Amino acid sequence: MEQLLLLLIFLPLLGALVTALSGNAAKHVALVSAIVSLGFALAMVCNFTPDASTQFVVNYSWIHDLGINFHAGVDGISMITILLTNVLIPLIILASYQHSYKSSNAFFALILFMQSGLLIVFTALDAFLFYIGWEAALIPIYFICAVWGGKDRIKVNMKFFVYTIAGSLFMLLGLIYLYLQNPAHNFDIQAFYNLNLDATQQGWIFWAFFIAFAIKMPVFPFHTWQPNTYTEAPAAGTMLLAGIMLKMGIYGVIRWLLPIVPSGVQDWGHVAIILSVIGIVYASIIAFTQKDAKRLVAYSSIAHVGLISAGIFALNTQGMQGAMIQMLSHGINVVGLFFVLDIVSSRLKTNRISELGGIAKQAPVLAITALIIVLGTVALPGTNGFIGEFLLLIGVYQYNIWLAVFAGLTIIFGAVYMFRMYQNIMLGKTNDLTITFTDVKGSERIVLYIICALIIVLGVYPKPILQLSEASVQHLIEQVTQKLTSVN
Amino acid sequence: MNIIITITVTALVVLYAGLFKAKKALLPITLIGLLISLAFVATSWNTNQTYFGMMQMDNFALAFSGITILGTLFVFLLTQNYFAADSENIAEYFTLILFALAGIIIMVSYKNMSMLFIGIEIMSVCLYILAGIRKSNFASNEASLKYFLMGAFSTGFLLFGITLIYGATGSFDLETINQYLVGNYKSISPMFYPGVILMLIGLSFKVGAAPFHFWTPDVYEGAPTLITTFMSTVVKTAGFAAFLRLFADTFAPLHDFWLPPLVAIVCITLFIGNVTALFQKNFKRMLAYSSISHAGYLLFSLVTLSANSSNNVLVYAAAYTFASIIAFAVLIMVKQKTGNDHFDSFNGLAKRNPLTALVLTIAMLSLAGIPLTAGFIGKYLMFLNVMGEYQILLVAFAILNALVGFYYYFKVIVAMYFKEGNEIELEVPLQYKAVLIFSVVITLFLGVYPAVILNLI
Amino acid sequence: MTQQLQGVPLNHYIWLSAIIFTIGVIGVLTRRNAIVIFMSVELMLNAVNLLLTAFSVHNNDPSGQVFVFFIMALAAAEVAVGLSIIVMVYRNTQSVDINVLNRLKW
Amino acid sequence: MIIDLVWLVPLIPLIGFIINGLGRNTLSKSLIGFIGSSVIFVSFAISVGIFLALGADANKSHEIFLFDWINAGALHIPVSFLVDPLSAIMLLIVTGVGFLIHIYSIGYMHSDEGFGKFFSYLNLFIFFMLLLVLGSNYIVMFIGWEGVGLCSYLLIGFWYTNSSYASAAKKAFVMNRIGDLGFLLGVFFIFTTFGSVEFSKIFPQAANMLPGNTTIALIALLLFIGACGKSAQLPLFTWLPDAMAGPTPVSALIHAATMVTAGIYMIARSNLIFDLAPLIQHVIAIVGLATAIVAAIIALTQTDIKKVLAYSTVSQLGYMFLGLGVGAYNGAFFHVITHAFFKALLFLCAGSVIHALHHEQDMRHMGGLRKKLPVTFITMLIGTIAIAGLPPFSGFFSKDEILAHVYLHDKVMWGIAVFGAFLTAFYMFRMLFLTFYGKYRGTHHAEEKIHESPKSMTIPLIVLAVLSAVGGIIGVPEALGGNHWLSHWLSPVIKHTGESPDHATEYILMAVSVVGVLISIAIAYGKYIKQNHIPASDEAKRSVLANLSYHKFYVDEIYDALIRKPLDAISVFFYKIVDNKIVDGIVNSLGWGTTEASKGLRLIQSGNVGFYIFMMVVGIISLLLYTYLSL
Amino acid sequence: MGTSVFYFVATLSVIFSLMVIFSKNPVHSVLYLIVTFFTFTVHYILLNAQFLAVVNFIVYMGAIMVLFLFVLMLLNLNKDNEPLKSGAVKVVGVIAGCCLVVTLVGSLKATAVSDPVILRNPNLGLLKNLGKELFGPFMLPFELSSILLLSAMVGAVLLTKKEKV
Repeated sequence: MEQLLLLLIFLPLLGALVTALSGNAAKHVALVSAIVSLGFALAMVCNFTPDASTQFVVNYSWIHDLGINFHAGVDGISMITILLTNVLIPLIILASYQHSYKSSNAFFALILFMQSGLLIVFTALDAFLFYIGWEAALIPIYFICAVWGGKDRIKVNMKFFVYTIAGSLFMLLGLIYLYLQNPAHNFDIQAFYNLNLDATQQGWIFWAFFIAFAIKMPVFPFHTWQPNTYTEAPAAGTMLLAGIMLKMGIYGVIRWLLPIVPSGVQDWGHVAIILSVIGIVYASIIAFTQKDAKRLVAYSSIAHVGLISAGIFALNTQGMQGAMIQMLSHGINVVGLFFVLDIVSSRLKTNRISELGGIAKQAPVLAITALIIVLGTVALPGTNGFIGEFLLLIGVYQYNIWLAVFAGLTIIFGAVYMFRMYQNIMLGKTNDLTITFTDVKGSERIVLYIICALIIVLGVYPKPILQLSEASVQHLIEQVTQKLTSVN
Repeated sequence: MNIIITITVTALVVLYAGLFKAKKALLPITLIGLLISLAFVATSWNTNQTYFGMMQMDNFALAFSGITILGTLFVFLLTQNYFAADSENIAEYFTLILFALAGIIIMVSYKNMSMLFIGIEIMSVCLYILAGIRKSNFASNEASLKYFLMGAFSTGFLLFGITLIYGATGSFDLETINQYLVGNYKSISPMFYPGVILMLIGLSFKVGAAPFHFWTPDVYEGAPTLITTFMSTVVKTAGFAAFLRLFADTFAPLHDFWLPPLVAIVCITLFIGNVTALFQKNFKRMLAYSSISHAGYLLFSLVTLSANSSNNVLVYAAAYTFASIIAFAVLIMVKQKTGNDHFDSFNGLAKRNPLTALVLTIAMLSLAGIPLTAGFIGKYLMFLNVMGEYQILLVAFAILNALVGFYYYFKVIVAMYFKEGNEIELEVPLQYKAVLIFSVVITLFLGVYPAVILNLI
Repeated sequence: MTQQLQGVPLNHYIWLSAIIFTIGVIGVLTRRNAIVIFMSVELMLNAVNLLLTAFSVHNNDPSGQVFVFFIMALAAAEVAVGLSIIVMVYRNTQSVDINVLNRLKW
Repeated sequence: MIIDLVWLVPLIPLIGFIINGLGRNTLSKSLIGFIGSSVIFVSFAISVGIFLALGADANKSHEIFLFDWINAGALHIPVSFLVDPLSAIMLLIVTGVGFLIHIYSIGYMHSDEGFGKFFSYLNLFIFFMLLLVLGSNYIVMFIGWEGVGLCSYLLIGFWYTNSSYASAAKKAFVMNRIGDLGFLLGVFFIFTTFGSVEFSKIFPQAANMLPGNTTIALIALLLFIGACGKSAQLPLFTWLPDAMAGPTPVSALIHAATMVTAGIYMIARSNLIFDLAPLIQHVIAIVGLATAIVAAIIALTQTDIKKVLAYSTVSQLGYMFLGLGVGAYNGAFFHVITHAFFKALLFLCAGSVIHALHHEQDMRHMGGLRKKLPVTFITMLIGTIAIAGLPPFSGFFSKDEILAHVYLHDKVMWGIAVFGAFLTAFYMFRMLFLTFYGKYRGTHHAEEKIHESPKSMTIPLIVLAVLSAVGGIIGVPEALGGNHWLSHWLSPVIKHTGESPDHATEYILMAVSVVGVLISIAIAYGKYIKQNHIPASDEAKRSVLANLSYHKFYVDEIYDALIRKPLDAISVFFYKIVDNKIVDGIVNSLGWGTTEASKGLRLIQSGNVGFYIFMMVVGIISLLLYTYLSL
Repeated sequence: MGTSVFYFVATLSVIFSLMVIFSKNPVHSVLYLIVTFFTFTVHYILLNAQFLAVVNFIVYMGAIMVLFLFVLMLLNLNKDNEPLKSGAVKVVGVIAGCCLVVTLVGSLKATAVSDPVILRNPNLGLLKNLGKELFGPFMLPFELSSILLLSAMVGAVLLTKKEKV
């Protein structure tokens, strides 16, 4: 069974190599590779026992002298993120079919390379391995965004890159500190969990980690790289960033922050949660008046991620489970949104809301699927977004009522800006520009249908997903609370 | 000993071969000589021989010898078509480089201050000359004279330091000095302390640490690129080996004394190196500043003395050497095509030369310290080492500087991939190909599986 | 005679050397002629030589004097190289003024 | 047992939605109409079966578990349905009225190109409404709650190419969402207080609690806020009049008969909780009363036939809330039922008029249609009388029940409420007179084309007219010799119901209201038939009060100025100043600062050897100074 | 007489070395430098380091200084046409130098080593003794310094040779 995990991690790498060498057929090769990966991921889900244990564990000595092992495994929490990655990557590749990128082999190879990095992040049980994956996922996306991006891409991406890496370097600092504290001198996650750090140490570690994760997610006020980067990146890059990459930050908090420094979370978690909630309201309000649809969605993503982050720091089952399912849902929804915007902009060469309108008349299929995606995003019950937001809000609510009230504003504000955007793009009269719009077909249609199907299926029957992570989440929370009570 | 003899003899043979106009034979002879000395390095591994009480060929010395010889080998491979255009005195250049290498071998294996001095001076004198071999080139002249004047000046301080230490201990032998320190820990002669500081200054000059770094950018820029390659890789590595031998072993008992000035030097070096590099328009000059900043990281190994210090320097130096060689090799090719070494010359390079661009990218990632390249492992070891003593603020400062580093290392990547430019197509000679491939393989291999090198010394 | 002269305190030698060394440094700092700067460097080296000899005598150890010998060898080598560099520069610039050397900067 | 098949009731409309949705462009209109209506009819039939079965069953509360939806820690949310008298009777209304309106729509929407889409949306609406009604916990109810909001959005914006319609749709959704947040927070409170969101676990616990509990009060308040949004109460009522942008059957079904009454349904469902929060009940009563009066005043001067009806709906909903507030759950729910009949009828009649006049909605351009549209006229007359509250039409009974309870509760409120009822009678008859009496005021050309609506439209009108007329029979009070079947029927759900006044008082109250209504009608008659008064054009000058009424108390403008504009301004401020200048500015200035430092620092490298050496000497001196000081 | 010879010669050394750096004409500087070196030779003799005295005399005064003079003449620099640094620079230079000497000597705590320099072995500086040392323990550096000289030779030739180009 453990070979399955190795296959899962390294198959994309192989795929990337083959893709890079396959010239014009690159996209097909990449798609095949991604689908096979998805197959493996599904096989893994089938073989996964939904309890709190870590399964499919591989543990090889890697750099023995530094206590670094290739130690990876999967529990319910990882399973969700693996699923997310492997479901979205084929969609993103398929979504890129409509473009003819220059040197597309490099483009698709980078996507697959990034997939490997992401999977390492999501399965690593060794902090060093985690860090390697963390950075390995960053380089490809930097190149994807900076080579194939918009006209302001160089400056914007440099900022994105340096900003992110600033965070991760501080995380590295924290990791080294933990390593030195660890009497066994290794990076094993379990050893980190077992450390007994005092509150001050935990506070410092908390911030070193939190800033790294907060930048990645991003949480207010570390978010300013994000709207520009999303706007300038090519569609696939935006989807990767928003759909999967920011989950690295969330996953990091769950896996590497909460259980390692519970006292730090106890002391500083409220700051994190308040920042998250500020981010929700702040980003939502900013989204109201955005003129560029991509930027609007970017800000909406900050709001949504703020809620996820707040739910995690609430430290209860509901919030955590909400975060789990919302990671998946947000990934699907935001990929959907960006894909719709990409379809629009690749046809009309603009994403300015004021220039659009009346597309629904020209492209009913696009309009309906876009509506479903928007509904998922605004968390209409019956769509995937609701499950997540409901659980998150109830989680935050149990932490603090007023925070929940402010966080809850997202369901109002989300409706305001999302429907405003939808209305101005899709509804109303067609104008000279949009009259030329043709409805989606082929690969576009497949992607949209899959996304809509996922939105509804997850919304109506989320139980399998929730079950997948429930035991692990419970275990995690027990672990944290136990550690806290044993300290106090 | 065999190593020095081989190198010196090779140098002499080359010199004579030059006399007899056997130009074609020069490179093969040199390479064979270097390979033989590499073989000697390999065979004397773990033997730990001492020669005349003056040289100690322990694994430390051998490892650094290996790296410097390998680096020199690569530099020689890069000489293809390089000197031919300017001069017919190739044999002399080769000889001087080999002499410098001999000095370097002495520097990494000395056991006596006199050897250190002789080694440093052999190397320096050769470099003074080598920096100026473009005789009609004003920049080369300037580099040479600047290097010479400042080098001679700093030698004075180094000697004064040696003298004071001699005055305090009555010996030039490192072991004796060390025993003196251990034995009279409470009553060390007051002359010893300024001696240590003056030696610190002298060696800081040689490795280009601030505020004694001023020669570095000018000389690196003015000297012929190939010589710059040699200086910034092999010479720098040797400087650190010398530094380490003295401070990590001999002066180790006085660690508390020389630590604060060292930390100050580290901080200034990191700051000046990184921040000044940021604004450079010239790739070569940027690499010069980057080499200053790397000197800062390398000095980290002395901040915390541990069993791993020297090995950490080895790893870092290896990472830095091979990445720099790639950078300079590509720079040489670009300069031959475009005539200048500005960042603009790299614009759009990736379009016509995807593989070269990829290799240079990996080199830059390694210099910047991105995981899965050797540079990351090097930086990581340095940070780890210093964090061991919980000098967290220092590491945090270094991390901030590393961050600045990403900016300027990525400038060339940005130029190659994202900017439109004159679509030059580089001609990559076979030997360059070999150097690039070897270096990149080493860079990646050390990045992915550094275990091979971690416990070398 | 030598026997009589002995008894000069060591620190006076140190003083002397330090002063002459510093005079050399001041020369390097204040002069613009490369050759004079170089001469100042020689002054610094000689100060070191003197001190080494004094220590050698004080410690009753010949190795100090041997070291002086090496320094002299270096001085000779350095002079040869240094002067040839200066000559080379002079050929190009018609000057030995170090302030002319400021094209490489920033 | 048929009750166990209750899941079929919502499922069948869902199937209809899927079929119509997928086949909207391929199936023929008649087939779509047939499928759309027949699925509702099947649901209705099953509902009737359930209703009868429940009546026969001793156990009045059946919970039908379908599947687990969300499980997270202590939180269990199953998808399960609750069949009890309250939901059973709502099922009848939703499917029954819904079916009639489907039938009506076949005729009304016949020439619309979005025919298939329309029916699929309607089916979807019925599905969600049934979910709302049937849900055995607050979350399933919430699914329906938001789902109907979605359908409302879709149907208001049905003609989306008109961007003001699309805006109205968005407004409806957003305003609903404001309420929904309250609802959701209320659910959170419920969850933390009772440890569950299921009715069957909450209400038994609540029954044991004492009134005046703060938590319960908060829960009640939050739920009420939710209800305010959905049922268009002050201050969240402005979306409903705007919602008239949708096709008229939609107005009838969603914005009159069913969805907007969801708030009342929800409060009636949670009556145990509200009983524990007398303060909140009081608030509800006041809000309801205020809404009733304000909406009635606005309705007085409206000229759009649908707007009049819309404000009348808001006003009637206000009465229902007033009833809830004074504890007359039965009365409020009774009014929900009768209102469903007569308001659906009124809207459909209005639709029929609009249909006949080719989408003319302004009453100033109507008149004299009595002869041309006889069926519509008669049915509309019945509806108007019903809403005006003249016996024995249905509205009389339900409204009087509420008023009677209000009277017991607070005399002043009763006075205001009765005055509101008079206003109702006035504006309703004003509408009727302006539409059907006098002379036709449209163009001559248009007049010739006026014709009675097709059968598919008139039959539902007739059925609803009959229901409006006799519907009151289910709640005839004892004072009038009835036994109030409804309150008996609902007694398993609504345990506590306000005390009824004694018969004598009740007679007096009835008399007052009937007389008042008659006088109102007379005034309307005098003004609009005798004097032939026609409402002034938009620009005409009005008295202050009339102006306020005509411009809907400027509520929209106030919202605009108080909420929307400041929010937009804050948004721009946040974006341009806070985000770009401050937050990003700090980040950028770090980069900028480094670059500037670089610019400055590189100047040290002046190229001058003398300077270099000087700097080195400075370094040396400082290091030696350190040595000197450290020894 | 005592140790006064030392102080006399030391004063001369300081004076002449100051003359070296302050005389405007480089040729004068060289001449003063020769005198300075001569005083150093005297110091060596005073310390009984006869070999060094001789070598110093030959190598420095004989070879190195002549080379300097030769180059000066060759380049025709025997005029005091050196553009002097501004006064401020000089002052700063001198101040820096003073600071240097103060800190240098201060850090030595030179007063702490006040024991007199006493020649314990009169043969210490004699050729025989040094020869033993040089060809004994210091043979390796001695031999290696040949590389130094050789490379200097090669370099000097290389740099001063005119290219044919």
